[in-house]
Amino acid sequence: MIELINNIIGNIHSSTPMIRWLVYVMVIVISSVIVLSFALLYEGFATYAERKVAGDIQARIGPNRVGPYGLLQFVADGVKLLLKEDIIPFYADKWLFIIAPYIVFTASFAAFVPLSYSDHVYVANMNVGVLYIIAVSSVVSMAILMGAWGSNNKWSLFGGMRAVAQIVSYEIPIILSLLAAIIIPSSLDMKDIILYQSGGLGIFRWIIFNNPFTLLAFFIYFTAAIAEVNRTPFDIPEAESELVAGYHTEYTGMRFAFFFMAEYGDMFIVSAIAATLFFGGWQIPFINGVAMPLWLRETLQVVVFLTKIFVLIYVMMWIRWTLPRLRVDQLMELCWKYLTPIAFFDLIGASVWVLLFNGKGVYDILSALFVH
Amino acid sequence: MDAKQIYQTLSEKFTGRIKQFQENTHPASVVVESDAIVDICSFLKRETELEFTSMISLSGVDLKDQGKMLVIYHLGSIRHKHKIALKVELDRNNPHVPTVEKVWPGANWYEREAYDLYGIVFDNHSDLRRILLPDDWEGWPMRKDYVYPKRYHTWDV
Amino acid sequence: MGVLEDRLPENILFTTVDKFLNWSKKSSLWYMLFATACCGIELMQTGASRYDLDRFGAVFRATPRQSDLMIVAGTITHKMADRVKKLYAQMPSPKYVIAMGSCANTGGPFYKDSYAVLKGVDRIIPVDVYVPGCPPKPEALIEGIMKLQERIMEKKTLVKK
Amino acid sequence: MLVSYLSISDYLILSGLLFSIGVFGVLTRKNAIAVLMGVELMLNAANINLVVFSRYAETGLNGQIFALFSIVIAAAEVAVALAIVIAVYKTTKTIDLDKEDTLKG
Amino acid sequence: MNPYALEAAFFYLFSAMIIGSALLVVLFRNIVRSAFALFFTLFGVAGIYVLLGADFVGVTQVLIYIGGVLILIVFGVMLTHRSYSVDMFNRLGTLVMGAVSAIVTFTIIYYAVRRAPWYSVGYKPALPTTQPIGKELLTTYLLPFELVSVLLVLAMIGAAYLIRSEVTTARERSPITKTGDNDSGLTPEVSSTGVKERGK
Amino acid sequence: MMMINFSSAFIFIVVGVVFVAVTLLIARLVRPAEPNVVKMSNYECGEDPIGYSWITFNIRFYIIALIFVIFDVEVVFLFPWAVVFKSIGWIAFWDVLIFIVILLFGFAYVWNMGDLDWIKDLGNLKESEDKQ
Amino acid sequence: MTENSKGYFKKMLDAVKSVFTGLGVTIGYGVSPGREVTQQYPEVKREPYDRFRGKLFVDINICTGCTACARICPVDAIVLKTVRDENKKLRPVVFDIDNARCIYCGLCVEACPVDNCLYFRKEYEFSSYSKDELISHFGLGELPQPDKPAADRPSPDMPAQAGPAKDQPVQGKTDETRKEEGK
Amino acid sequence: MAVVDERFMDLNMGPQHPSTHGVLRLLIKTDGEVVSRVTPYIGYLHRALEKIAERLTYPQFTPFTDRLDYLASMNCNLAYALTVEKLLNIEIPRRAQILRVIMAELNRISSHLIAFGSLSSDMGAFTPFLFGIREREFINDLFEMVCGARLTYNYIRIGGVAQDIPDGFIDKTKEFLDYFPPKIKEYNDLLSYNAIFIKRLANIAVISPEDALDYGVTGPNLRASGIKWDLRREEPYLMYNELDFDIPVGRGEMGRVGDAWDRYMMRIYEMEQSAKIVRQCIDMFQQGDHIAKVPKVLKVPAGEVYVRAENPRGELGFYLISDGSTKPYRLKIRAPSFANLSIVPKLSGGVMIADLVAIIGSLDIILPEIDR
Ligand code: SF4
Ligand code: SF4
Ligand code: SF4
Repeated sequence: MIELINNIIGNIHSSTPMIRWLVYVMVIVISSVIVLSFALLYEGFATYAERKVAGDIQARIGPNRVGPYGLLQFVADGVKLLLKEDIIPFYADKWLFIIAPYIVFTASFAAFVPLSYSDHVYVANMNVGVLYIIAVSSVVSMAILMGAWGSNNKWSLFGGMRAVAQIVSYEIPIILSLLAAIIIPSSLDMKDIILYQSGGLGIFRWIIFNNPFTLLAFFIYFTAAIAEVNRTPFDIPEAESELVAGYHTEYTGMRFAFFFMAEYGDMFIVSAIAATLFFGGWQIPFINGVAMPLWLRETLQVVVFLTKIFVLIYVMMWIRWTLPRLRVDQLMELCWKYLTPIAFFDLIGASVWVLLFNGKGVYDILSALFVH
Repeated sequence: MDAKQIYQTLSEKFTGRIKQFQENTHPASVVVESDAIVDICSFLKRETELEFTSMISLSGVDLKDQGKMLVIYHLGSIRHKHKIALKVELDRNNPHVPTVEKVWPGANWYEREAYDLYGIVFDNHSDLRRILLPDDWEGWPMRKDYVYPKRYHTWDV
Repeated sequence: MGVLEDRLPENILFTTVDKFLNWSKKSSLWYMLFATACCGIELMQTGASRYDLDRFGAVFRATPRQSDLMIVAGTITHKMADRVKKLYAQMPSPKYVIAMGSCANTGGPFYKDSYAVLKGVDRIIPVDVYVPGCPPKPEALIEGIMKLQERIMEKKTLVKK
Repeated sequence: MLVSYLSISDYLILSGLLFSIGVFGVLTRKNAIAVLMGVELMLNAANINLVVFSRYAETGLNGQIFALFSIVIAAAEVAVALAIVIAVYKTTKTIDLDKEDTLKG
Repeated sequence: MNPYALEAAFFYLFSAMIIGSALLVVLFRNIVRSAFALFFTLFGVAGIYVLLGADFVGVTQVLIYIGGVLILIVFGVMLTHRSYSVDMFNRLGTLVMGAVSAIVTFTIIYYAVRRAPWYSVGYKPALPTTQPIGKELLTTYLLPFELVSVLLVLAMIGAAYLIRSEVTTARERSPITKTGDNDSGLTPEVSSTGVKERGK
Repeated sequence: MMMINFSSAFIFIVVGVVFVAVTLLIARLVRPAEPNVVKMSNYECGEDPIGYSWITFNIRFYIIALIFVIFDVEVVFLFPWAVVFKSIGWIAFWDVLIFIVILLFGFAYVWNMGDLDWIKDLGNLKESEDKQ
Repeated sequence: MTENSKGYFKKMLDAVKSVFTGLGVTIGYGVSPGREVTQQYPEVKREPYDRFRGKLFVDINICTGCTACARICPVDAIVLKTVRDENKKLRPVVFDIDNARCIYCGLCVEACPVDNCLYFRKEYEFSSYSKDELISHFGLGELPQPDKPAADRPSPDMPAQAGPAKDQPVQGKTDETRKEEGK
Repeated sequence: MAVVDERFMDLNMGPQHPSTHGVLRLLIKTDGEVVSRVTPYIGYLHRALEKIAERLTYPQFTPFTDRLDYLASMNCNLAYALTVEKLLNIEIPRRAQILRVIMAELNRISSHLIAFGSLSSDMGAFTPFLFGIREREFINDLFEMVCGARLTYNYIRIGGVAQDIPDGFIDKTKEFLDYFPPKIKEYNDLLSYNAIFIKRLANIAVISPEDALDYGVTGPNLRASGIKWDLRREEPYLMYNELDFDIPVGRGEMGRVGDAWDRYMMRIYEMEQSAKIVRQCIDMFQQGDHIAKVPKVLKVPAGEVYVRAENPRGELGFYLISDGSTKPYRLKIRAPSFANLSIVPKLSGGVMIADLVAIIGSLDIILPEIDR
């Protein structure tokens, strides 16, 4: 869609630059609004899904009264939060307290930019896409610290400190495991990475199947990503049984909602990175090569991409409702003493593989073997 | 060892400081002098034949009609499986008894509770504060002549 | 006071809006994780698999800042009463209170002979719904919550009172 | 042909302004960490210069790479400087530069 | 309205952000707030980098400066923060001195910039920079590249050494000697029995 | 094109901020506001907070952040490497191997010195354990 | 801090294994949710068992006014006022049960000498907006009204009407009576 | 200017805190994450039960024992009944004894289920908690069938039990006994042997046998420390001496003897044993009265007794002084949790906040019993 409008801009190339730029800005604004509505819808739906999944796993039902199948639950929650009184504690640092939700939400939202939803549906093709996402989401830790410090509440401060320590620590294994994947397509551009994974029935050239090291890298990435978004078993920053509600203990109503939405937004982002880098992004399994009309292909691609993401999110929820949580020192230990060294060696291994087999994956090698 | 023997051991060791032996209670109880309680307790705990390793319970009792207060220590031994109760009689108007916290650390809270509810003061206690009731509560509620308060803070009781 | 709160004139549009707002309030009653005594166990059971309060969109929050509903489940002693008051105060409006069980209603078992128990939470905070029982069955609690929902629907949010 | 509204000097002035603010912070602050923040401002001003040159002058990417190295050095500097500050704080309970001779010397 | 106008607009926007927040950094009395104001300065600088076509540097700025160095600073502030030490500035004299020297510095820079004969190569199209930077790093700048590693390791070791002596646990200061153990690294084969016999 | 891409990022940021602001504005219109002293006080499980929460904080968090920053800087340098790695080949591999090995030396050092542990004086603990 | 490298990997493997065991349990529920556990309350109501102690009811017509129930009640939830009618029989003029105070212990039911006079119903959903509504009034009032079914006749203003009786009213347990009992 | 030691933070945990199991308040002196001292404040649920006992008659007090440890009301009823019966010196019919044992053991299971569940939710795993409650509902149903209440049973009375069991109770109990053991396996898979869970609990807050005795710790907590002490064996009441059951003792399976994991596991093992006992009791059933003849106005002979029984949480003792009237002169309740909690300050120097939660959870305290 965005590509489509890009085409239109191409067509009006002859028109004055001013109009071109106006149109271009308009396009981005519109697409950002579309992405925003999608993100909000997704975030709302994710909270509903979370409760449903929890319901399934816990042998109960979950929301089913509010609207059909409880589907309107998140609407009700959202509107209610809108109607809640807004409390800024008297002894809080008001500015920091107020700014924090802005940054948290915006950072999580801005990370949506370089995502590539299908061949032509994307907002922008950044050639530092992956790095951009990592950088933007690292801002979140700063914002959390602001909110936590600003609240002047001990639980918040604990939660904030823990959150920051956790988020920054786990960034290292995340980056390292992503690097193990990035050296294969040799690009940071999400679209390039996805295009690299085409072929092989739309499955076998996924980077995760490229070599054993990328497989391991995915598991490291996923573990660290769960920690990055503060979910069980790494939810110590908002550990209900220890820290009440963690860094957003003092936040009410809408301000709290932004923290909440950002959390689900981040889940989407980390899953999207995983889907892009390891699972072939919008590559449609099996029927990728089949000829079909453009619109159908695009739709399918979007659907496939989102499906991959939602499966990963489901796994995150599944894990959340299964495992107990780690203690803060164990969390650090896991990160620094297990994930980081392993990720380092994994990276070295992956690069050796790339050099030995000239960047070919297991599938390529095997098919080459069998063909000859 | 049954209670009788324990009583005999005790009265040999602490002649004159053991006041009375009550066999009809269950477990049998030995009434002792209040200032001897720490010695007796540590003896009971240390002595290998007795080995009262744990203090099961400590209760205060208000004998209003006799103008007395009682502190009752229920002791038990895991190894020998015997039990005994020690009783200390106190002056109701000025109940004082040394703490046995040093013997059984678990006594700490029991003594605080007895203090809280009966106003029995345990001398040398490390942290004698109210435990169950709020700090600004008035009176010793478990005493028989306690009058219920009418108002607390801003509301009616 | 919110700028629009209780300001709008009564007409079809605004009453519908109000209805919608009330609907959202009633459909998303997040209750505070606050249980003192035996009734708290039944409160837990209500939230658990068999009765599943989540069906009504009611989930628990640990902090009063994010809760709408305080279910006073259990005995409130004088020592606790100040804290209850404080917790209630720290909840953002609109907020509701359900007194669950005899203790919260009137002091229940401790009405007569206890010096330490508050004789009904309504002495310190306003109560919307009283749920009798000692402890009330989870069904009874759910019924109480549904009663509260009915009451929320009758209220006015933006329309002039 | 469109003419850029911005010239290299605009960027340089921005960096100069940032630099002078940094100077002000370094000179006036009593708190060691606040001084450090002033230094960070100055470093950032310098980095802007580097990147500007790589854009406007015939230096290729060298400016950017220098900026990268400068960021690295800043990170190392902050890490060590803060460690010193904290170590001093833990022993003297103050990081007030007026009272603290160890930090001055 | 043209791309350059857009660039100019962004430039002024980011400049305003940088200068405004930098002023806050040096003027806030509350050092925690200063540290948080630095966030916006650094962010603005990252914006400027991107504007100048240095996308990799810009992103690095965000990642390292905001996501790393700034957090370090904030932690440092929190570690040395005393709730009652509010007065952060020197006496008025110093303040005036500082202001004067800042203004003098700026004036010098300003005139230097204005006077200098910038023979600009003009506006170069911005190209992806990550690959070239990588190539450069591994060829021309190989030695500095390796030195970076050495430098960082040294910095890490040094900093860790400096504060290590300060790390004590609460147990040393704890009024209560404790009997329990808390498992940290010392676990005697905790999970070696991981999934052994269930129940009884 | 690059600037265009980043300007879209910028527009996203603006839209995000505007969205938050607008939502809060709408909320301000409809939400009640009944502040009182107790409500504005800080939550601490129903008690009055004791002391100040803005106190100096534990140094362990600083060490974590410190090590992180160093690693962060290092891995950022790996990104340009990663994208040219395949084209340069073995030389790039050895270059970076040295780079990483130096880093790992530092890492081994901090690990060995116990900077990665949360609680460090395990010495006493060991003794007490041996005694039992 | 030298880790035994074998232990290092073994620990990791065991941890991963146990985590997957746990995940196996939950995915079992995840794919086939045991939803039948949940009773969808307002629609599905499980009938309480026969002995369920719900709301208290009095068949006031067969109540002898013996006050046994009021005396045994540990919380004084029953307020009972009786007068002697013309046949010298005790007549419960006021019989209020405060459901907000009752602890549903069943002592009164057991104490009642008349079969099926005081009994628990299986009713438990009677929450209300006001505490007064939770008091059920069963008293017969001053005038005999034998034609009306008395069981759950609402008579909210009954206590007010129950003016001074001819005979000395036998009151539900008060502090004084309590003292007598306990000596 | 008050100079405080700023290295330490005073933190209130509770009275309203998700993991203090009611209204316990812990004042924590902490240095960041590490706790240096914990001071429990109790009494927020002090309901003056001992005073109430002095103002009510003996039978009237039975319902109040329900409120003592409401998770094990039957056991509390039982201990109280045993106490009064000891003074009354009456013989309890055999059928009543069997019924009492069945109820006591069923209630032990349901109480341990809550212990299991709340510890798991303290550790951040919410699902096992709901599973525990799900099984508990089954027992609640059984109890509702017998006595008409789900939590406050008032079933075991002085002289016997209130009513004979209704038809169908035996079948339903058998059904439960078949249903339950597989669930224990599920708990073990899900939680007990989970590596994270073990890591959180093993070697945490080790109670040495000496400490346990010094502080009067009883019940599963004492047994976890390696002392085989169960009043059902040591001072058999009812017909426990005829029954065949094991007394699990802490063996330090995952760490040291008497650590939190051992304490947790005691409950799992005891649930199995209780199920075994119930099964035996059902086989032993015989016809007979359900209650001995007890006079309507109960006058208890003057005397003093201390009677104790093994409650799910340890030794529940009633010290009763009777002056021969219808009301107790003094009834002292020796609550197991009171002693169990008093060891917390000793256990928690130098642990982390998250461990504190584990300690409280693994001790399985219950507040109404502590505060009375
Ligand atoms: S009402 Fe009954 S069940 Fe509820 S808390 Fe009070 S005594 Fe317990
Ligand atoms: S059930 Fe119990 S509390 Fe209720 S009225 Fe009867 S005796 Fe009183
Ligand atoms: S005990 Fe029965 S008969 Fe007697 S007054 Fe009560 S209800 Fe009536």
